Amino acid sequence: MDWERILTLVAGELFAPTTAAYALAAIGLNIHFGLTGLLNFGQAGFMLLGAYGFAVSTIAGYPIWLAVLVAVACSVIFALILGIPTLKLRGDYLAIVTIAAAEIVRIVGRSTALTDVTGASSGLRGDSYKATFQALSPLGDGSTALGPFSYSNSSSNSWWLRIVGWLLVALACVLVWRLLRSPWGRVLKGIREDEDAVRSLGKNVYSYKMQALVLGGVIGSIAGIIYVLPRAVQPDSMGRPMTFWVWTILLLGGAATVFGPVIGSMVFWAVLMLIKTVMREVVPSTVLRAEQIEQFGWIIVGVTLMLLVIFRPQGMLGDKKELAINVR
Amino acid sequence: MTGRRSQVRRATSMDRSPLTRATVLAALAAMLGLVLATVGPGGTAAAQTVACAPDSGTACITGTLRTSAGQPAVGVALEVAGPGGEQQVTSGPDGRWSLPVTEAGQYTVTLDEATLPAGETLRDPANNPRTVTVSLGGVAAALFPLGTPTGPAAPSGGATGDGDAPPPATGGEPGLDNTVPGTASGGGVNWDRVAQQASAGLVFGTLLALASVGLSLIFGTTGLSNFAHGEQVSLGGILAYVFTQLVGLPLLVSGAIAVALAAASGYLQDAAIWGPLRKRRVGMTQQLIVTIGLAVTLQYVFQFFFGAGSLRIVRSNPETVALGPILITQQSLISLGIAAAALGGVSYFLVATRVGRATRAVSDNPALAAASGIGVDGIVRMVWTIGAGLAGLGGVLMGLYLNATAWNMGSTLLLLMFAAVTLGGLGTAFGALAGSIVIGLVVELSNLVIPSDMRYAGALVILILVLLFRPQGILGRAERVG
Amino acid sequence: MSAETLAALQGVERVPGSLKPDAILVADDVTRHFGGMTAVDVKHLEIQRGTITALIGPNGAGKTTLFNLLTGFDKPNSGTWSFEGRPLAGVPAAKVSRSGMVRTFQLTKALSRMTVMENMRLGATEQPGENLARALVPPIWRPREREITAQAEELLDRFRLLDKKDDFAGSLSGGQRKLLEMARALMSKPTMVMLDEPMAGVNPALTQSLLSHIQALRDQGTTVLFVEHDMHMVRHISDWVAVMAEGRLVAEGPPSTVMTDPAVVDAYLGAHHDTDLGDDSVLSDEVATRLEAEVAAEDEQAERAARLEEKP
Amino acid sequence: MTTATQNTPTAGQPTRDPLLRASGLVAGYLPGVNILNGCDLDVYPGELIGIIGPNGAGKSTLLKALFGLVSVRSGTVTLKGEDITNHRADSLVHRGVGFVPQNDNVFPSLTIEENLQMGSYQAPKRFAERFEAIVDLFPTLGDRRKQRAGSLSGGERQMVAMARALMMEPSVLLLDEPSAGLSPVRQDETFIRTRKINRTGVSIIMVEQNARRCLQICDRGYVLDQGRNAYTATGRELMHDPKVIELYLGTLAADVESAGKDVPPLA
Amino acid sequence: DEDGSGTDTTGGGTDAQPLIVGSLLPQTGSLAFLGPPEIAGVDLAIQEINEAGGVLGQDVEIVHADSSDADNAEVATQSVADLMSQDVQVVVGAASSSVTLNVLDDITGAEIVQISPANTATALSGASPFYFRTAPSDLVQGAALGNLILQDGRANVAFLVFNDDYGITLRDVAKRTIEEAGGTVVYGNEGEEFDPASDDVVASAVTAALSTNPDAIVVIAFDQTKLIVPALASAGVPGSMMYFVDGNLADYSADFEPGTLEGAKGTLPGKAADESFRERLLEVNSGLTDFSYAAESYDAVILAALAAVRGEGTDGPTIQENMAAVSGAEGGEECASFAECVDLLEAGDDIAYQAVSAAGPFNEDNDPSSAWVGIYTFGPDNKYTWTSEVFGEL
Ligand SMILES: Nc1ncnc2c1ncn2[C@@H]1O[C@H](COP(=O)(O)OP(=O)(O)OP(=O)(O)O)[C@@H](O)[C@H]1O
Ligand SMILES: Nc1ncnc2c1ncn2[C@@H]1O[C@H](COP(=O)(O)OP(=O)(O)OP(=O)(O)O)[C@@H](O)[C@H]1O
Ligand SMILES: [Mg+2]
Ligand SMILES: [Mg+2]
Repeated sequence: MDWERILTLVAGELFAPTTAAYALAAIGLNIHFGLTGLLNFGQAGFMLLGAYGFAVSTIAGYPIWLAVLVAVACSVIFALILGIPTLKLRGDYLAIVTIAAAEIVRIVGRSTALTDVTGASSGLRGDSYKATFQALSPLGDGSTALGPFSYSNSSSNSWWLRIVGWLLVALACVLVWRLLRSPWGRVLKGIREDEDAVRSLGKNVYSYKMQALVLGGVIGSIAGIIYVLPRAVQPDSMGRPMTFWVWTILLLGGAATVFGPVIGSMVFWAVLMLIKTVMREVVPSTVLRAEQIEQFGWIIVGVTLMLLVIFRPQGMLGDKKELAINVR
Repeated sequence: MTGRRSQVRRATSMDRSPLTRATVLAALAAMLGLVLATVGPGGTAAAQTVACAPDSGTACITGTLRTSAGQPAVGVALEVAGPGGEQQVTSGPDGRWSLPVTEAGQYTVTLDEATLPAGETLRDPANNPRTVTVSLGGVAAALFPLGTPTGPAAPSGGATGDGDAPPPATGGEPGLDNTVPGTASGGGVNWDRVAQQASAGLVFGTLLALASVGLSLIFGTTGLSNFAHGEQVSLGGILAYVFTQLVGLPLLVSGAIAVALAAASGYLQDAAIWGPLRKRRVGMTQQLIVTIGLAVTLQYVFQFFFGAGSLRIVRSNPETVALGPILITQQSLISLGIAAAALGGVSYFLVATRVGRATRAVSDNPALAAASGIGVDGIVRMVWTIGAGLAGLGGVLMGLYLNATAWNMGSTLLLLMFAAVTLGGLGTAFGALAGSIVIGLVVELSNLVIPSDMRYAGALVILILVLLFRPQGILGRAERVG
Repeated sequence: MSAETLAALQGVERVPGSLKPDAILVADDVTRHFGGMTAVDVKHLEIQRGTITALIGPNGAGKTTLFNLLTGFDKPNSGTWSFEGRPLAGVPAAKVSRSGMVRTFQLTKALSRMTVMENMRLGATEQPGENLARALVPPIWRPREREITAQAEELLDRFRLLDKKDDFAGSLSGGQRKLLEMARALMSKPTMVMLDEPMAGVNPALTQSLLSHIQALRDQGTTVLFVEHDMHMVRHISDWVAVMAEGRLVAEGPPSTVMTDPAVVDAYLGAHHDTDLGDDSVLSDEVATRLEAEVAAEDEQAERAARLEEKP
Repeated sequence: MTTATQNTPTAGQPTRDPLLRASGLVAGYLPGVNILNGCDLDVYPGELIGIIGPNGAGKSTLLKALFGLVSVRSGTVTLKGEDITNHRADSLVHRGVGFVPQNDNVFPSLTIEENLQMGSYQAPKRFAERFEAIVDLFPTLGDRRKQRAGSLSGGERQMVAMARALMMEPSVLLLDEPSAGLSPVRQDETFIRTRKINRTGVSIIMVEQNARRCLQICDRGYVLDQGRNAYTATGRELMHDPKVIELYLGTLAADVESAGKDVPPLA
Repeated sequence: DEDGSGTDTTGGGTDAQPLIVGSLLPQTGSLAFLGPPEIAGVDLAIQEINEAGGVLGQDVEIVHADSSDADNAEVATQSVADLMSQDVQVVVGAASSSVTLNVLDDITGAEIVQISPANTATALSGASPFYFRTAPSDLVQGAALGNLILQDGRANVAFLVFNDDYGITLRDVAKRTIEEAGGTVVYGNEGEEFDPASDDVVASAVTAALSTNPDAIVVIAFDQTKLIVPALASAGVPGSMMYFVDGNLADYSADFEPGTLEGAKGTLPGKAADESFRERLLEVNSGLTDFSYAAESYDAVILAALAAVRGEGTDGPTIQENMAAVSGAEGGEECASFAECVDLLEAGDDIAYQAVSAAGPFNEDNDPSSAWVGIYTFGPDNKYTWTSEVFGEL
C-alpha cells in the first residue's frame, strides 16, 4: 500500500477548501447552537442561499464585492423571514422549521420554474461565476507544488481559494473567540440555558436570538460561497446531508468552543478520506466488487462516527464538566 | 416556452368546452378501445411489419389517421413533397400511412381533404399542409387530427353526429372510462380527482403515522431525536422483501416476521447502544450524532447487501376496488385497517394501561419515575422495541403502498415523519397521527395547486404556518412559566 | 428616610385594596382564568414605595400567577397596572425588568451550564458589552465588567456562594439555587424586587443573616414585594402584609394586625404555628380534628371560588 | 383515627439492629469531587430521623445516595442487614423504600391522578383504596384529579409529591424538604402527619430546612456539614444546643416569638 | 503532425507512462444502481485492451472511485483528489450531470480527459475541451421517442418525468417533436415534474396524469419505474399505452406480474442489442440485470485508449487531441474493436471507431454527432425485444 500517497491525500484534506467551508458553516452553527441553543437544522439552506446569491449576481455581471454583499443580504433576509415567526417557538419546533425552510430553498431552487435564474436541478456551471474571484488572485496562472501538495494557483480548487478560505476561517474564529468571552456571548449562553430567566433579568431575548441567527447565517452564507468556488452550484449538494455533516462536525469538535468546529471539520474530512482510500487500497477487488468497497467504506465511516461520539461525547475540545450537568 | 404552454392550454380548454365534450369523450373511448384491441397478442407485430423501416439510406415519414370517433380513417390520400421528389400515399386499414424517402431535408405533407371519410374534417385546417424535417435513418411523423375545427372559421363544419360515422366504441371494450378516475371530465382539476388524491393522502398519512409514531414515542420517553428512525422503516420493508422474494414465504408470514425482527432490532439497539449511553449520561445532542452515524451505517449496510435499486416486496399488481368515485387498492384498504388497529392499540396502551402511563412518566422525569418504582430502563427498552416494531410495520405497509421499497425509503420519508410528529405536538402519539394525516393530505393534494416538483415545499410551508398559529403543535400544550 | 415611609403607612386603611400615599405599583381589575377556574381576580392593589410588603396566602391562592402577570410572563384576561406611573399591561417581560421591576421564580431557574459568577454578571444592567458591535471592542466594556464582578463578589459573599463562584450553577443544591436566584435579581439594583418564596429551602441561620440585607436594601430605597410562607420572616421584616385567597385580595395591614385577623388565622396560619409539635398531645384526636377543619376551610374556600366561576 | 401510644424507640437503644445503615459513605457527582466524605447514618425500626444542615451540606445527596440515584464511591448502605449499595432505585421501591425528592418531584405532563397512579406502580391493585385515603388527606387533589401537575402552584405540587410517596405504603420513607413551599397550616399538617405515619411503624428520614419543626418531631437528628456528620443527638438536644442554634438554626423564630405574644395559644 | 503520428507508430515499447484510467461512477447513493453496469463496461474494456497488448506496450491500469450523487457532493471531490494523486490521465464519469458539473473544473483544469458515459444535460455541451461524452445526445433519442409515439397514432401524451437533467432534457425534446407533429402533451409539462427524492409521489402523479385522458404515458425515470408501473397497472392502464426510455428500459420479468408491460415500447440508444456484448459483460460481473450505459462506458475507455495509441502518448493533452480523430470525426476506416482499430492505426490508417452504443463521431462540442436509437417492445414476460432502429443527427 502506498502510504505516502494516502497520507498526503489525508493531509491535503486538512486544509482543503471544502474543509474550510464546512469549518465556517460549523462556526456559524456554533453561534446558533453552541452559544444560543438554537436548534438550526437548516444551515445548508443558508449556505445554498449564499451560493446562489453570489453566483447569480456574478453571472448578472456584478463585481465580486457586490456579489458577496448580495449573498450576505440573502442570508440576512432568510434569517429574518425564518426568525421573525419562529424564534418564539420552543427549540424542537425551531429545528423542524429550519430544516423545512432549508428544504424549501433547495426545492424551489431546483424546480423548473426558476430555470433561468438557478439553472434548476443542473444548477449553475462553475466557470460561469468563478472568474471574478480568480481574477483577484495575485498568484497568477499555473500550479505550484509545496512539498507533496500540488494545486493550481488560482483556478477552481486552488491555493488562492485555500488562502482566502482559511483566512476567513481564522477571522471567524477570532470573531467567535471575542464574542464568546464578551457580555454579548454571555447573554446568548444564558438564553441557551433558560430563556425565561434571562428575560426576567431584562434582556430582550428575541432580539439576541435574532442577532445570533443572522450572524451565524451570514457566516453560513460565506461558507456557501467558499463551498461552491471549487465546484458548481448544485441545489442537491446543499441539502439535508450537508446540514447533518455540519452538525456532526460541530459536535465532533465540541460545541461552544472556539476551535471545535475547525478541528471537527479537519478530523471529519481527513478520516473520511483515510477510510475511503485505505479501503480502496487494501480490499482486493476479488473479495468485494468496487461498489461494495465504497459502501463498506461508508459503513466504517458511520461506525467510526458513532464510536467517536460514544467514547468522547464532549467532542474533541468540549468541556466534560458541562456534560455532567443534566439539562434534561 | 410560454408560447407553447399557452398553446397546450388552448387545447385543453377546448376539450373542456361543453360543445365538444361528448364528442371528445366518445372519441377517446373508442380510441382506447381500439388500442386495447390492436395490442392484443400479436397485434403489435402485425402493425409493425407494414411500416416502413428506416436504415442508413432511408427515412420514413409516417402518421396515423383517426376519425373523430377514434376509428381508423381508411383510404385518405396524402401527398409528400420534398428533396426526394413527390410521392403519394393512402392510409391503410389501420389508418396508418408511411412513406420511405431517401433524401434528408424538409418535406411538406398535404392531406387531400376530399378523401376524408364522410362527415370528417380537419380539426385544425390551418395545419394542412404541414412540414416535417427528415434525417436519414430516422422516422418523422405528421399528424392530422380530425374533428370539429378549433378556429371560428368552420363552426358547424362536419359535426360528428351525422349518422354516417360508425357508432362510437364498437370495439366493445369500455376503454378506461370505468377504471380511470377522473376520465369523466376533460382533465385538469375536478372533484373526482380531488377525492382520489384525498383518499391517497389519507392512506399515505396513516401509514406515515405508523412509521412515525415510534419516533414520537422515543423522543417522548428519552428526549432523543432519532435520525436513524428512517432506517428502521427501511428495515421493515427490506425484511419483508427478503422473506417474500428471497425466501419465498407468503406475504402475511413474511410481514409478521419482518415486524418481529424489526422490533427485535429496536430491543438490541437499546441494549447495545442507547442504554449504555444513557447510563453514561451522554447528552442528547451527542446521542443525536450517534443516530446520524447509525443511519449512515444502516443505509450502507442495506446497500451493501441488497443493492441500490428498488425492491418489490410482491410481484403482483395491486387489485383495486371502487368506492364511489374513488379507486383504491385492496392492499391499501387492508393496510389502512392494520394501521388503524396498530395505532389504536398504541393509543390505548399509552392512555389506559399502567405501563403506558409509566411510559409517559418516564418521559416527564426519569429520575422520579425510578423513585416511583418504575423500571426506567425496562420501559425505555420496551419503547424502543415497540417503536422499532411499528416502524417496521410502517415500512412493510409503506413498501406495499409505494409498490417497492429501497435502502433509502425511510430516509426520504424521515423529514416528513419529523414534520408530522412536530406538527402534532412532539412526544404525543395522537399528535403524530393527526400531524401525519395533515401532512399526507397536503403532500397528496398540493399538486392540485402548485407545481408538483414543489409539493414537499408546500407541505413544509403548511407546517410552518400551523406552528405559527399553534406554537405547541396541534395537540401539544403550552407550558406554565414560573 | 425609611422611618418616613413607614410612618406614611401608619395612616393607611387596613382594608384590602387600600390607597397608599406613595404607591410605586398600582394594579386594577387584574384577572386570570384557567379553564373554568379563576386564579387571580385582584380589584385594586397598591404597593407603597420604599417598603417591604409581604404577599401571603394559602397554596394555590394565585400569588405566583399574580407575579407572572405583573411582570409580563403571563397574559391576563383583563386588567391594567402601572409601575412608577407608567402603564405596564402588555409590556414584554424583559422591558418590565428593564424598567426596574425584577422578579425571581419560585421554581428556580438557574442557568445550569454557566458558572455562578456568569449567572451573577448576567443580572447586571448597563453593560455596554451586551451590544453586539461593542462586544468586539473589550476596552469599551472591561471597566464596567470589573465593577459588575466586584458587585457580584460582594453579593455572593453575603449569600454564602462565593466559594462556589466558578462552579456550574447546575451543580448547586436546592437551597443554593434559591440564593443564587435572589442574588442575581439584586445585581441589577432594581427599584422594586419581587421575590417568590425566596427563603423556602434556605437554611434558617442564613435566612436570618439575609434578612438584614433585605432591610438594608429597603433602607436604600428599594421596594420589596415578596411571597413567603415562613411567618417568622414575614413578621420580622415586613412593613406591610397583603393576603390573597382564591385569587382575591382579602386582607391588608401591618403584620401584627393581619396576623391576628381571625380569618387569616383560620384559613392560613392555623392554630399551631407557634406550638411545639414534638408534644405527643398534638397527635390527639382533638387536634387532628381541628387541623382537618382548618385545612377543610382552606379547601372549601378554593372550591367555592371554583364553583362561583362555573355558575355565571 | 387512632392514637399511637406504643413504645417509641429512642436514641439510647443501640442494642437493636438498625433497619437502614449507611457507613462511611463517599459519593459525588463529578469525577474526583466528593460531596459526601464519609457519612454515617443509622435508622432503627420505627424511628423518625431528622437531617438538618446548611445549604449545600450534602443532605439531598445523602438521600439520593441511599436511594441509589447517586453512585456511592465507597462505604456501604444496608437495609435490614442486606447490602443495597448502588442498587437501582426501582428495586429499592420494591423493598419498601419511598422517596420524595427536593426538586422536580412531580410528573408535569401527567394529571394528578396519574401521578398518584405512578406512586402505586408496583401495587396497582391497591390504587383505588389508597387513592380514597389520600384524597381524604388532600381534598384539593381529589377535586383537581384531572389537572396536569405541570400547571399546579408550588405548594400544590409539593402536596402531589408527598401524596405520591404515601401511595407506596413504604416501610422506610425518605423525605427531602417535604414542607417547603407549603402554607403554614399545611406545614403543620405535614409534620403532624409525618409523625403519625411514623407512629404506625414506618421509619422516616426527613431532610428539612424548617429545622425547628423538624427537630421538634424527630426522634433523633443529624446535623450534616460539608458531607460529614457534625452533630448527632435527639431532636430536643440539638434544638437547644447553643452551637447548633448559632450555626444552623438561627434565632429568628425565637426572637420573633418572644417579641410578639399576640398569637393565640394552643387550645 | 496529424499525418506523422499515424505513420510513425511502430507498435509499443515506447517509454511512455502506462495509461491509467480512473472511473468516477456512482457506487453509493441514490444513483448507485447505475454503477454496476457502467463499471462492468469499463472493466470489460480494460480487459479487452490488455488482452490485445495494452496501450503502447503497457497494460492499462484502472482505478475505481465513487462519485456518489449530488446529495453527497464531497464524495466526488475526494474521489477526484484520490484519482489525481494516482496520476490518472483519463477519468470515466460521472454518471450524473450534477456531479460532473461539480468536478469538471478540477479534472479538466488539470488537463485530464474526462469522458462521461451518461451525461445528457445540454448545459454540458462544450463545457471544456477536455470534457467528452459518449452518451448520445437526448436530441436523437427524444425525437425518436416522440416519433415512436406519433407513429402509434397517439396524440395526447402524458409524461411522468422526474425533475432532473436527464428527465427534463429528454422530455423537452420529445415534447417538441410531438407538438410539432400536431400532438399534445397533456401532462408532464413544465412544473409538472416530480422531485426524484420523494417516493410517495407516484399516487398523486398517476392520478393527475390520468385525469388528463392521455392515450400514451411516457415514463422517464430510472429505478423509480418499479414504483410507477404497478400504480399505472392497477389504475387500468394497459402496457401498450406505456413508453420507456434508456433510463428504465430493463428486464422487469422479476418485478412485475406477467403481462403488465405487454405491448409497452421503449427507446434505447445503440444499434440492435449486441448479444455478444452482453455476454461479455456478464463474464465481468455475472450479477448484472440492468445494462444501462454499459456500452457507453465501454466506448469511453476504448476511445481514450485508441487516442493514446494514435497520439503515442498517454498524457491528457495527447489523448484529448486525438479523441475526435479516433471517433471518426475526420473520417477513416471503420473498426469495431480495440484490437482491430490498433492494427489499423499501426498500419498508419485513420480510423473511425464504431461505438458499441452506435454513437457517431465527436462534434466540435465533444458530443457524439449522431446516434442510432433502437426501438424495443415488451412481451408478456415483461422482457423487451428489439423491433427496429432509427438514426438521428444533432
Ligand atoms: N397554567 C395553568 N393552568 C391551569 N391552572 C393553573 C395554571 N397556572 C396556575 N394554575 C392554578 O392557579 C392557581 C394559582 O396558582 P399560583 O401558582 O398562583 O398559586 P400560589 O399562590 O403561588 O401558590 P403556592 O403558594 O402554592 O405557590 C393554582 O390552583 C394553580 O393550580
Ligand atoms: N448534580 C450535581 N452535580 C454536581 N454537583 C452537585 C450536584 N448536585 C449538588 N451538587 C453539589 O453537592 C453539594 C451538596 O448538594 P446537596 O444538594 O446534597 O445539598 P443539600 O444539603 O441538600 O442543600 P440544600 O439544603 O440547599 O438543599 C453542593 O455543594 C452542590 O454544589
Ligand atoms: Mg407560588
Ligand atoms: Mg437539598
